[in-house]
Amino acid sequence: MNQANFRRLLARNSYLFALLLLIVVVLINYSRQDNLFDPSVLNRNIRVFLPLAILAVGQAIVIIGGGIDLSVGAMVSLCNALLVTWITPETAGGDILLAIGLVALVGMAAGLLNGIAVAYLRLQPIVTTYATSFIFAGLALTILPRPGGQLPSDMTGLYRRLIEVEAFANIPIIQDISILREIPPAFIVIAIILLLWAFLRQTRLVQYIYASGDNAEAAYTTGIPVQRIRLGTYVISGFFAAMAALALTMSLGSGSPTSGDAMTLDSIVAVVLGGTRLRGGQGGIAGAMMGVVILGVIRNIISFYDVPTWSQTLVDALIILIALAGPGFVRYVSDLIRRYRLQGGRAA
Amino acid sequence: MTTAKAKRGSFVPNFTSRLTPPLIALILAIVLFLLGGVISPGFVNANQAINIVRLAAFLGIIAAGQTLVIISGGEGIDLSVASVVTLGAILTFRLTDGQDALILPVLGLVMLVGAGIGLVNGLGIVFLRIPPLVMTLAMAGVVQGVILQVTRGELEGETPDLMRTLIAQPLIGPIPGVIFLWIGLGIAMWLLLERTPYGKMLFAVGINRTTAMLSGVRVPLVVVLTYAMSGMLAAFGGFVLLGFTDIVFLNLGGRYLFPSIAAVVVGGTLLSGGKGSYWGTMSGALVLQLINSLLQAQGLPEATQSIILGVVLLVLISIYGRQRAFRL
Amino acid sequence: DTYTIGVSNSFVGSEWRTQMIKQIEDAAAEIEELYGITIDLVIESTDTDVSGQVQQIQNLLNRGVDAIIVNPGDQTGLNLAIEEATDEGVVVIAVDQEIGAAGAINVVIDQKEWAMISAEWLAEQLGGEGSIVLIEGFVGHPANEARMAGVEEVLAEYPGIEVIGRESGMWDQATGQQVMSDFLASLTGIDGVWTQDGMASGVMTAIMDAGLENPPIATGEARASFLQMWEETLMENPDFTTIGVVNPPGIGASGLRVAIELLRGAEINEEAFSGPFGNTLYVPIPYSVTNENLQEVYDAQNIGEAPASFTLDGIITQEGAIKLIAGEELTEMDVTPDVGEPEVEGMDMGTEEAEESSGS
Amino acid sequence: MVTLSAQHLVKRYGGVVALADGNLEVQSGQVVALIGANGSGKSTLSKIITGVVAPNEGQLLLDGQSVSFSSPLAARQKGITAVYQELSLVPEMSISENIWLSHEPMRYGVRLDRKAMQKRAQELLDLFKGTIPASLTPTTPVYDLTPDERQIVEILKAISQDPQLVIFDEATASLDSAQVTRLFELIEDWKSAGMAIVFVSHRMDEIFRVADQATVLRNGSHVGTVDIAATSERQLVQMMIEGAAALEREAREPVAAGAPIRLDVRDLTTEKLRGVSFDLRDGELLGIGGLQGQGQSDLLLAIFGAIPFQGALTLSGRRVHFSHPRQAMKQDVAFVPGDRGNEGLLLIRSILDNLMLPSLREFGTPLRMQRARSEAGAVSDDLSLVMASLDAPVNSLSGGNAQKVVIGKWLLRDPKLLLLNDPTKGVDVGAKGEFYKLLADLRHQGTAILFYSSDDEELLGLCDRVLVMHDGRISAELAGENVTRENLVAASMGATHHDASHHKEEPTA
Ligand SMILES: Nc1ncnc2c1ncn2[C@@H]1O[C@H](COP(=O)(O)OP(=O)(O)OP(=O)(O)O)[C@@H](O)[C@H]1O
Ligand SMILES: Nc1ncnc2c1ncn2[C@@H]1O[C@H](COP(=O)(O)OP(=O)(O)OP(=O)(O)O)[C@@H](O)[C@H]1O
Ligand SMILES: [Mg+2]
Ligand SMILES: [Mg+2]
Repeated sequence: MNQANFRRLLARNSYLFALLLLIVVVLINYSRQDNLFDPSVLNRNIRVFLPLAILAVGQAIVIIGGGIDLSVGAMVSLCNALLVTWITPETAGGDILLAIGLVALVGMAAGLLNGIAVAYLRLQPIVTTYATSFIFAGLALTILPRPGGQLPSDMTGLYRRLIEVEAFANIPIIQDISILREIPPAFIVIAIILLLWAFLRQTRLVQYIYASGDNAEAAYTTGIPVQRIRLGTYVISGFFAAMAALALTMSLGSGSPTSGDAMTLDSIVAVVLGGTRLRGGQGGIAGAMMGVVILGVIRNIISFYDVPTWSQTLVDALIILIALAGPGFVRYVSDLIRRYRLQGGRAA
Repeated sequence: MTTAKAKRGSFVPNFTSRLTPPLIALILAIVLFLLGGVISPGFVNANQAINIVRLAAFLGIIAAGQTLVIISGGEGIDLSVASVVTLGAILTFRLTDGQDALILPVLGLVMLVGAGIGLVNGLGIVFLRIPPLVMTLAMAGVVQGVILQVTRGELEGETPDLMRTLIAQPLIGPIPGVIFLWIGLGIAMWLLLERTPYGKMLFAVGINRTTAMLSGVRVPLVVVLTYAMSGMLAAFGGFVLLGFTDIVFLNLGGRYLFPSIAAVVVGGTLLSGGKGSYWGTMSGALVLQLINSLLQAQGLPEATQSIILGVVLLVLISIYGRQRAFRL
Repeated sequence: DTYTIGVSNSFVGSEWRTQMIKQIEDAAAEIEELYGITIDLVIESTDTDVSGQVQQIQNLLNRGVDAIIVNPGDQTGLNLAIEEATDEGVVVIAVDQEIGAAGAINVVIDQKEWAMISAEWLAEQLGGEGSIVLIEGFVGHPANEARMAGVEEVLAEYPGIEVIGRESGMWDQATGQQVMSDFLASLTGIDGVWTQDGMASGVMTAIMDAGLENPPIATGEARASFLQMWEETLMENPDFTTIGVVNPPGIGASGLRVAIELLRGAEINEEAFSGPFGNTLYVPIPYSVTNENLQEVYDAQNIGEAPASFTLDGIITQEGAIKLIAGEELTEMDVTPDVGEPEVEGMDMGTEEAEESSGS
Repeated sequence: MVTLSAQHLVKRYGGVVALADGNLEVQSGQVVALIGANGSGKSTLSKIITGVVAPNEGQLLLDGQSVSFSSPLAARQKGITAVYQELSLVPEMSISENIWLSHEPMRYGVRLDRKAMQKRAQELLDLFKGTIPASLTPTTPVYDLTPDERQIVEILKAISQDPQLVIFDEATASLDSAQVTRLFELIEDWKSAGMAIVFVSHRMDEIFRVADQATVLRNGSHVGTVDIAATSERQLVQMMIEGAAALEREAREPVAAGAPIRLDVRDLTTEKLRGVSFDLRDGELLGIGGLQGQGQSDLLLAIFGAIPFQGALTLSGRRVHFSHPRQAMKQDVAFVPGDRGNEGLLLIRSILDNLMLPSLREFGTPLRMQRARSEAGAVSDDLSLVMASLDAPVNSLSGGNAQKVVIGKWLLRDPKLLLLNDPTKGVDVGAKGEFYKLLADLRHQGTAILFYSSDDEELLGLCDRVLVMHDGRISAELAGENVTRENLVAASMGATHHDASHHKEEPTA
């Protein structure tokens, strides 16, 4: 395959490698874990992946728009702290929604701060969001000095229990496919995000995010309000961080002032694994979500393949490294072959 | 010829008349120090000054390789420094096993190992086109994994006494050796960046790789070499840090990861590459250390310190870290 | 009989944790021999966050383990996952840190009591008078909070002691060293330092580097590297004094022993439970090292040759586990410094005090 | 009907006055050429009109009403668009996405109407049918396009929303003559449809072909506006350049008889080249012509070792196969790229650093800065480089002076074979004249020069021998009296000239 075609194929389907990789790791996992596709096991897995998956969506959007957000983890911590402070086991339904709405606003406000600093004060995204992460982490610690809090059990139950689709129970083929009868709620969230994205992808807003990330100068001279778009991507990221915090809080049922800190770098790795380049203007959120699942499944593999205790960290890192290197390796080899052919069999 | 001569003189005024970011950082460091004296009397004294420079020296030394990598551009960043610092210290600890005579040979070996890790980073980034951020992040995991695999958490060994004497303890007057070491490294880095072909090529590569290639620079070589050097300097940083802590632990370098990047940026080196200096990084390390010490001396709660640090960093980078405007 | 025991550890960047894992492995081998059973250890040990540890626990569940030994990385975040396990009849033992998950059993030392021992010692050394600084671990971390509560409780009884500085040393030696350096440079007249764990080595290094005429008295730790430094310092300066209270990594192995007894059908005496959530079995704090017994401990455990990262340990015997479950008082004989090792003479157990404070 | 009038516009960048007194008037159905030397302020004036740059003083009148555009979008909404000198395309997006960027047709007001976008993009592409490859479709991503194709997309983008006023800022710089001709036909159409057009170019012939009026800037100030029909080329040049530097050209000279062959190329093949063979003697200035993108750049890059190739290169009698420019440089080969900003210069580094870059190793370790400084000083004197000091950053230089640095950095190495890739693109008349003199000097010193130019006039005026390339092959070799405009154009279109049998016909392995 020549390079131009290869590049085009990748550009059109940036997540191609991620998809391939996802299938491979899932198969490897499945070969040792027969119950992997049981609805309840699937549910357990996917509900653990969901918070990071949501976070990675926001990260992907910022990265596509030409930025990067190192504060997402601290935002999750902050929103998690707020959620367990505002919602107690006694909180009533309406107040819960209000609290969630407020937390979404807090996330967006945090994103707004990042956005203003990056887009309007024109600060370098990496250091800016690194700096703001201290602010958010400090706020989280102020609000929730020590781990604690508890969500109402129907709220956590909502997140944890499979959704039984009664209507499907009698339809001949569907009733045999257990996963269609019993759907993990996290699946529905992912489906909604993907559908929403499929719609948004066709709007100007998202078109402009890609253009701004690809070539900001060109986008600006073409009449795109690049600064507003940039700002928007950070606000979106803040919103997704709040939603990730919601998922995390519902998943854990409680809060901790550092709950999201470790998610920042994971979210970036997931985005890259999903085929989005860090320079912006390309990629997508489906890939980022696949990246999250890949990272999670690697952990399963380590567990089910009985990797010796002292090798677990190494194996984990090596698999991730190999996964990251995959597309580059294929490209490198195809380049070599092309060079080799071109030089009439002489090595380059 | 005469014109060229006439122009030569303009170098010096050019250098000082403009307030370059490293200079701003240095002035800021001094102002912060004096401010410390105003806020908490007793903060300004020779002892404290030496202490702060000494603590900054460790960060500064660890950030040396980071400076090179960031200058090399292409989103260059090295997140593996922390793990390599730890590895460097563990290797020194284990291999010297307290013997002064082994310090130099082991240092050589440690730096070689660091260079090897950096080399792999460089190769992955250049030939497999893995973005530096994730390549070095994954490498950090691999190094950490190797440490665990090999040591199984049992860190045997001992620090040679000579290392503590030469690095952490007062060497000449009240000034500890690490400060001299840092100054020496500063001079070496200046020479490397400004007075060697490699340095000039590094800037060229950082600004524009096509131009560099078409001017005969072997871009992949320069980039790979830079990451190798970063690994080597990080391992050296681990060695020096061991002279300070005396013993090793699995998370020794962890706390230097993001500060090593922050020091570079606060020192005015562009994250986009092609522009920067090590003396900027040195000033940056001083500034960060001072902020840290100042906040500490106030006895503020952790959460407040964190918020203040974030705000101060934001203010700092907005002084000169700004990017070009679209509309001129 | 075969028991599959899962272990979940979410932090590997610490020697304490690696020693904990190793002791579990050794103890498993010993128990196998003792009872003629087979123990399948499934250890999950990588650096990860709460979600990652939830996944670890779920994977252990999916593999059908009989019991899970977990060192919780979060005080409340694992509760739902753990309750899911206990609902399925899996025995869950939380070690090192107390959690409130329904059905889980905590096998821990009393962290508050642990801190009180050294705080009390420091206060007495100072004669109840003077200025001290506190260097704590991660602010907000439950173990740290429990310890600081203990310190505050002790200090409340010594109005003559003034806290002139309090800072986090991030539970890491280099930060501890740096914080102490900063304190020494910016505060005058520090008479004492209360610190804990790995930070103690850093604090001691910082104090020695400062070369003060009247160095402050500082609490220490019970790790080989610290004891080595301590011994060397004593040779030059016989007046030097400090204290190291053992915080045993072998708590994981103790937890394993309890788990095996429960799997073999032992019934817990509800009276044995105490702690904030009423589900804690306190393992006695093994002992403290002071100038008095330093040499003894040093020789008995061959500290001179031990890896710097080796932490003095204390693991309950299988006998001890049975007693613990039955709510009987443990004696010195029930705690060993290492799996399969004989007891060290001079081990001064704080059993009674531990029981007292935990009973409240 | 629309009338735009710019009055006394001023733009300062710090101490630099980019535009001192910008005046321009244009109305529907009129083509006004905006001309001036490099750095005279043409692009600045254009960008103020389109809202990209904020003026410091002066005013814009649209149909007599004072307007001020706060962003390019605001100008667009008033029907003012431009083809910018630095293209404003988004590489990862397709041709149609680029064309419609910021005024996408929508369905139900929220969704992009991709069908309509592609259909209308195809209609626009058809305007240039025959001058661009048929393989270009609306879905082709822009990163796959050659410079001329990008330029055309940029033009289509500017006219896609039926503007009232379009500014073409050197929009023909990357186009070949067929494409220029097509553009001019289109401009005639647009003009008669009532569009107002501002046309910026350094090519005199184009101005005389297309413009009705010419507005001349010098040093940022308006010098005058004249009717093209009543003005001669010479008069225009005089207005542009103080002291009326003549548009002199070195006479063509044949290469000295018996000069040794410096470079012999046999069956050079790359992705774009399909077996190219020729030779080049010391002291010869060999031109390469043809339409854009026929493999000229590949030829130069391959010889220089910057791209992989297949075939036989003989340099001064020795077989060579460079796999990196460094190897070529060691054999005294030099390469001057066409795109100086992206390929030739380190914009934020000093002039000295730029000049030193290819010769770093000659100055040893540690670098002997004194020697470097004096050698660089000598070269900049030879080139009469206008600069503040050797330590000034290159981006403080005007276009012509910056181009001198690109050449100067190779003069430090005394090249024996000089490869030039369209080096005068966007260089003004005065600077071009100096550049031609420099080439003459070099060839008199015996340097062999391979010179690709997209400007036919230049080749005809300078070269004794011209290789015309078409579709990766040499379609004709013109020499002596055969070097005529007719032959050049014919060969560019692919007609094989009788002289063209020079290269071997055997197929490549
Ligand atoms: N980007 C820039 N930043 C700062 N100063 C600049 C910049 N570009 C140009 N200048 C300065 O503006 C001045 C005017 O430049 P201009 O291009 O008009 O010179 P010029 O004499 O026309 O050159 P040429 O002979 O190449 O046409 C020059 O002194 C140049 O150094
Ligand atoms: N962003 C900038 N900062 C500083 N100086 C600038 C900037 N842009 C342009 N200049 C300077 O302003 C002057 C006018 O530049 P402009 O680009 O308008 O010239 P031009 O007539 O379009 O030249 P050319 O024919 O080379 O395109 C030049 O001296 C240029 O170097
Ligand atoms: Mg000019
Ligand atoms: Mg221009």
